[in-house]
Amino acid sequence: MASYSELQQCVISGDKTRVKELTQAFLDNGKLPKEILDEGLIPGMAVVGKKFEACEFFIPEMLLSARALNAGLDLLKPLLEASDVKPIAKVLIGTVQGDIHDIGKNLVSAMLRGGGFEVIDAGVGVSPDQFVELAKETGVDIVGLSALLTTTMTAMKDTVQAFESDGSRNKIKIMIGGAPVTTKYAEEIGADGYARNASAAVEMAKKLIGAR
Amino acid sequence: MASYSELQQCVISGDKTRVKELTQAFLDNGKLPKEILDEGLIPGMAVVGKKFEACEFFIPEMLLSARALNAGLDLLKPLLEASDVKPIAKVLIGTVQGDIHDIGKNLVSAMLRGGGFEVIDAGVGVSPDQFVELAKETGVDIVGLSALLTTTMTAMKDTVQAFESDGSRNKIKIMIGGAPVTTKYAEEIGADGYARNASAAVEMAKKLIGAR
Amino acid sequence: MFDALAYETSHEMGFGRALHPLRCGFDLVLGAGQVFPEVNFTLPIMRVDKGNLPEILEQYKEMVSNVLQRLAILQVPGAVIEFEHTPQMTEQVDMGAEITAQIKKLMESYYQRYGLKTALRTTICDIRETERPPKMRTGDVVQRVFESFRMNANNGTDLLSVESTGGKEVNDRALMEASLPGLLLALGVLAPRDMHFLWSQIYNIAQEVKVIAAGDSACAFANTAMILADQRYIPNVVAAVVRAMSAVRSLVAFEEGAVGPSKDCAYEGPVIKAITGYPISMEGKSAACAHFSHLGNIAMAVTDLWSNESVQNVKLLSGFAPEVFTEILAYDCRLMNEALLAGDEQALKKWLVVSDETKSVHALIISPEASHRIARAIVSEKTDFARTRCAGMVACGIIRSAIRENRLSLSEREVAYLNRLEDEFEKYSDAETVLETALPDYEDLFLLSEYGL
Amino acid sequence: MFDALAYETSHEMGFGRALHPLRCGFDLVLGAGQVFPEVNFTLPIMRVDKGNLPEILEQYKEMVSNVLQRLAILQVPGAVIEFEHTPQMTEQVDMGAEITAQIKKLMESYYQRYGLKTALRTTICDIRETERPPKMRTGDVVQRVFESFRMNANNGTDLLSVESTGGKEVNDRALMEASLPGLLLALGVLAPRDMHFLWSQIYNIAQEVKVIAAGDSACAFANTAMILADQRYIPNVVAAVVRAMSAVRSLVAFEEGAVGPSKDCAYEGPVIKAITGYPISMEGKSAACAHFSHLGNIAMAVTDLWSNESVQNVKLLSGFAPEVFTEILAYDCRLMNEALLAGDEQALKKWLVVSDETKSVHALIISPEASHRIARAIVSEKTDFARTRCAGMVACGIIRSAIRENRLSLSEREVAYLNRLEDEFEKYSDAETVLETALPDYEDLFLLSEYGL
Ligand SMILES: [Zn+2]
Ligand SMILES: [Zn+2]
Ligand SMILES: [Zn+2]
Repeated sequence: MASYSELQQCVISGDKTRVKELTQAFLDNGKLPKEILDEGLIPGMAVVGKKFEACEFFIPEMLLSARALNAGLDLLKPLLEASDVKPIAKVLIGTVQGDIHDIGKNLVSAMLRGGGFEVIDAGVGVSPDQFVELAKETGVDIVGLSALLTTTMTAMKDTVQAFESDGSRNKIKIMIGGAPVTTKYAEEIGADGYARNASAAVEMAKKLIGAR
Repeated sequence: MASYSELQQCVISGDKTRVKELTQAFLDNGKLPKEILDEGLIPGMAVVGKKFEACEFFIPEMLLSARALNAGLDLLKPLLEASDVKPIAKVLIGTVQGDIHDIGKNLVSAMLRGGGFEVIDAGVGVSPDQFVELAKETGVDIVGLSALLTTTMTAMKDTVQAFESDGSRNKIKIMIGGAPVTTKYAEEIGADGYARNASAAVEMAKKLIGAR
Repeated sequence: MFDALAYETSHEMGFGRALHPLRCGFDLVLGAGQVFPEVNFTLPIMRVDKGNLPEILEQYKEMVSNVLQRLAILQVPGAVIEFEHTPQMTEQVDMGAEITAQIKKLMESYYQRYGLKTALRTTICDIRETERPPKMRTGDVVQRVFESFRMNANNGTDLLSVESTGGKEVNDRALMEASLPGLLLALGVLAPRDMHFLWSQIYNIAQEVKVIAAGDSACAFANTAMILADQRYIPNVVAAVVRAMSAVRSLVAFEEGAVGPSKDCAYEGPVIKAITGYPISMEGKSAACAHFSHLGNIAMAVTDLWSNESVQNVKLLSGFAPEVFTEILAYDCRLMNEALLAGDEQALKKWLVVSDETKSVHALIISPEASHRIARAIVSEKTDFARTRCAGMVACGIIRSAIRENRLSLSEREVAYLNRLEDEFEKYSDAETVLETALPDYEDLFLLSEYGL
Repeated sequence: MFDALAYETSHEMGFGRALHPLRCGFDLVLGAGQVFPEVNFTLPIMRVDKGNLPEILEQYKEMVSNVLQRLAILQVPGAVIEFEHTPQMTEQVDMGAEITAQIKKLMESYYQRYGLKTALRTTICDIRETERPPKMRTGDVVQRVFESFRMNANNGTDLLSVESTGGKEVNDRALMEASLPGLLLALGVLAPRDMHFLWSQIYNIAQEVKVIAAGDSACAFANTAMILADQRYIPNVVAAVVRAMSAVRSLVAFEEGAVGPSKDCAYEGPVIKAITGYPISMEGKSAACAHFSHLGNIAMAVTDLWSNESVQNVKLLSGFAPEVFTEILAYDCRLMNEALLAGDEQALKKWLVVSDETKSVHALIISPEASHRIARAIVSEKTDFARTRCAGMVACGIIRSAIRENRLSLSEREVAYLNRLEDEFEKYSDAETVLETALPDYEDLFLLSEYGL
């Protein structure tokens, strides 16, 4: 039978087909879903994250790994949910109202997925009310707001306030980012965190989840 | 007997001795102090202001005129006060706590004097409490605060608050200026006006007096 | 379709001189022996809607007055002012047009009082990408974009520009996956098709209102790629090759009637100039306020306008940032103009090039020589797809030679990507193969019919 | 006392090369064939007191890290980092010293990780002028200033500087009155006396701690004058003549043992370099963040360091302002260094000079040629007073010739002031006459004993 280290390697090399096969094989051999996750998939993805930090991986490699990871997760998820193990934190992400830039947001999504988060992408030009609605529907833990323009940063403030008015502000953590955004602005508008780039966004999301 | 137009000319050319002589001569001839002021000295100084605006005068010429004006005023003031005519508005000016730049402040003082104001110069590194005390002692209409450093602008805010706490904020108008200062900052800290340079400071002081 | 080069060698190209100088605005002539600043600015952190239009107008008045005053004080012989729409200013058509009118009025008053020669570029925002998948040809938004071009032109714009986004939805994903079929689909098929559609109409509007169709920028494609590479998300070689490929879609604007100056952030400018002979605008070190880059000096080498890209209206110690960057641009231009006056601009051009050329692949690929080689490759092909592919292949060749000659050092994993790109360029030799391969991976992102397919 | 010139002609002077190169900091050599950035920065709007020292340290950490990172990314061959005290940082001695230590540590880590060569200049604030009339030699504050020099030197400063203010109290009033006796009292009598007092002690501290006594700046005198003239408060010719006169008091630092690099804002730098052969620092277009000027390019002509003067830590679109200006300086230096490498720096120098030289009297007076003539006049005289007066007279002569040769155009009322200055220079030929005439008008401002009189 294959080892967990082989499963990890397949996640790292982004071999989706093989990850699926191996995961199924572990299950067929009676391994617990949580063990396959904790010993195989997660450690593999952790190596990917480290390789990215060490500038050994680019985003394309990371995306391949994330897809491989998901191929395994798809098999495990129903079983994990049945056993009441919450697999992973959820993030709702979107570009705020009036702003149509999305590659930054997409990059953060990719990095978050690579970091083991489940990401719901709300798209661009998302209104405060839409954020509130979607957060409720999807039951996310974190909401990430992106803005690339000085003239749309104010929509971040509006969005934070919409969560306040709705009474659901305390159920989620809000993080913000984008070229003109600063830590100071995050503090000013009452967001929980600011990330200066996509890697920092993953760090911040982990921190916010820890602080939940 | 000399004409008011001659008196005006002497103010403009900065001839201190002659202004004194002429003012005395008008008084001796039974002219009312208010008339000498309104027909001779003030219109003369107004021309100086216009010449400065038109870039025909530099500060040195303006200072000479201001001194000539004062030579005449010194004779008229006691008489005007006796007749209950308030001659001129008073401005207290100073560089805020922690800041030692003073040429900007001196320039504003010179321009204000040229503009017909009485100026009390509190010097540099003036604490909020000192401003409040001095304003009370001298009964000024306007307080002008100068700061040249981003790190001393906060002392402007402290000074405005000191007037608030003291309860004398409504008795005076506060204007601020200096390289890093903006209109927006004036609004933020609750000052009544911002001037981007010394000429603008005179305009602003006039506006604030009008708004008294 | 351009099938020959305007300049036979890259040596003939230089800053401040274009084969076809362009008269525009208040008595300004571009590319006739002088380089002028192109000054850009944007609002500080504030809301943009009709409710606060007075405040917005006040901000623009302050920015433009400060900029014009600084230009006058420094006796600058001429300048282009760029007004770049935020999405709302195109979306709410009369808002953008009103700002344009106000800016032009200020420019006119400075022209009359000080003889300050200026022209106004208005860059409309390509809001078609608001919807996903985007409606590029049908629907209300498209009509609003054209209406915005027309109204801004009517209100005083001299130079019409846009940073259009046809194909961007595919390019974004292809970049993140470093997928050549995806890039060829985006840059070789979709983007040029949209450019033909868009610029034929912009040209009609320009003709109608008697203003100038200036040009587009591959900013959303190639600058996005460069910034991603700079943050180590994607390989630098991929970004450099995308830069070369993207010149083809930008060239389409000129095929449809644009005459320059091309956009400041279009680093494909030297390629455009080599082919068309029209004046271009570039940005480098003095646009560090908007983005850092490896192109600080080399971007200056053959430009006719020198820009700061964008800076928000915040106070620095001397004054507000737009005025600060105006002064910096003005002195940069003074230096270039002195070299031109001395007839010795080739020396300055050379230092500008060598100072950056071999320090990064991004600089290498926009050097006058590389740009000229890419331009030659482009005009040698007959279809937009073939041109795009060929531009990319030549870019690979330029990088490969630089490595071989030890003029450029690249990491092993960068070289691995270069190898892969070279192999894949061979493999995807026609549009059909690309469509076949790439469609399944990208068809959720766009509508074929919106590209006339 | 220097009685000869280091350079026989202004032609021999150039950027990036000094007769006496200077080794300092982490392996940096100034004036040995390359120009380096000198990067400056200051806090955003915030309080400075011990209560928020953690926040202040955080700000400096952010600024310095950003700057060093940008220098490393751009492969800059070396740089000077300037840390300029606010009054509180000198006043509360260990506050300034702690910031110095933190900055130096960051520089060291970049030197070790990336081989980034840097040196740290700390500019102490001359807080002696807090009291009026100022206590220049006696009292607590003076001792605190020297203590600050010593502690900052001990904590890692490589280059000690100050923008000292002896005589400023008189100069300020003399400028506003355009009074030559006042200016001669300030610049010819008081300022040099204070410089001897101050710099002999700074030199002792530097020797003791084994750091470098770098130099002073006439900022408080000549730059104040230039800015007043720029706002049309005083005549430009007065400011230009004050510039020349002020070089004498700045030279005193070097007579007392300073060896450069002189301060960035000291536009008397070329005069200092002509006399001493030590490397200098200058600022021009890329210091537009701190002040506008007419010296954007010409200031570069013979410099060894190129500075942005100061910018507060505010966010622009690309990054924080200190990092933005680091990039601009880096590319400016790259260009100069390419010209040096090509051995053709004289061409670049010439364009830099002619681009500004005749557009304003401020530029005219700091040109290499004018600076060299002023330098020659200075070394031809034997006392500080005679040197100051002579420098002023030669400045008048330079302006007069430029008008006569139609190279400079000045308004009538500017020329009237030039006439008056020339007449008055004749009249006030010795220190005694000046003291006699000026004392009554200025004695309320200063204490004779504080100047050893
Ligand atoms: Zn752009
Ligand atoms: Zn200074
Ligand atoms: Zn400095």
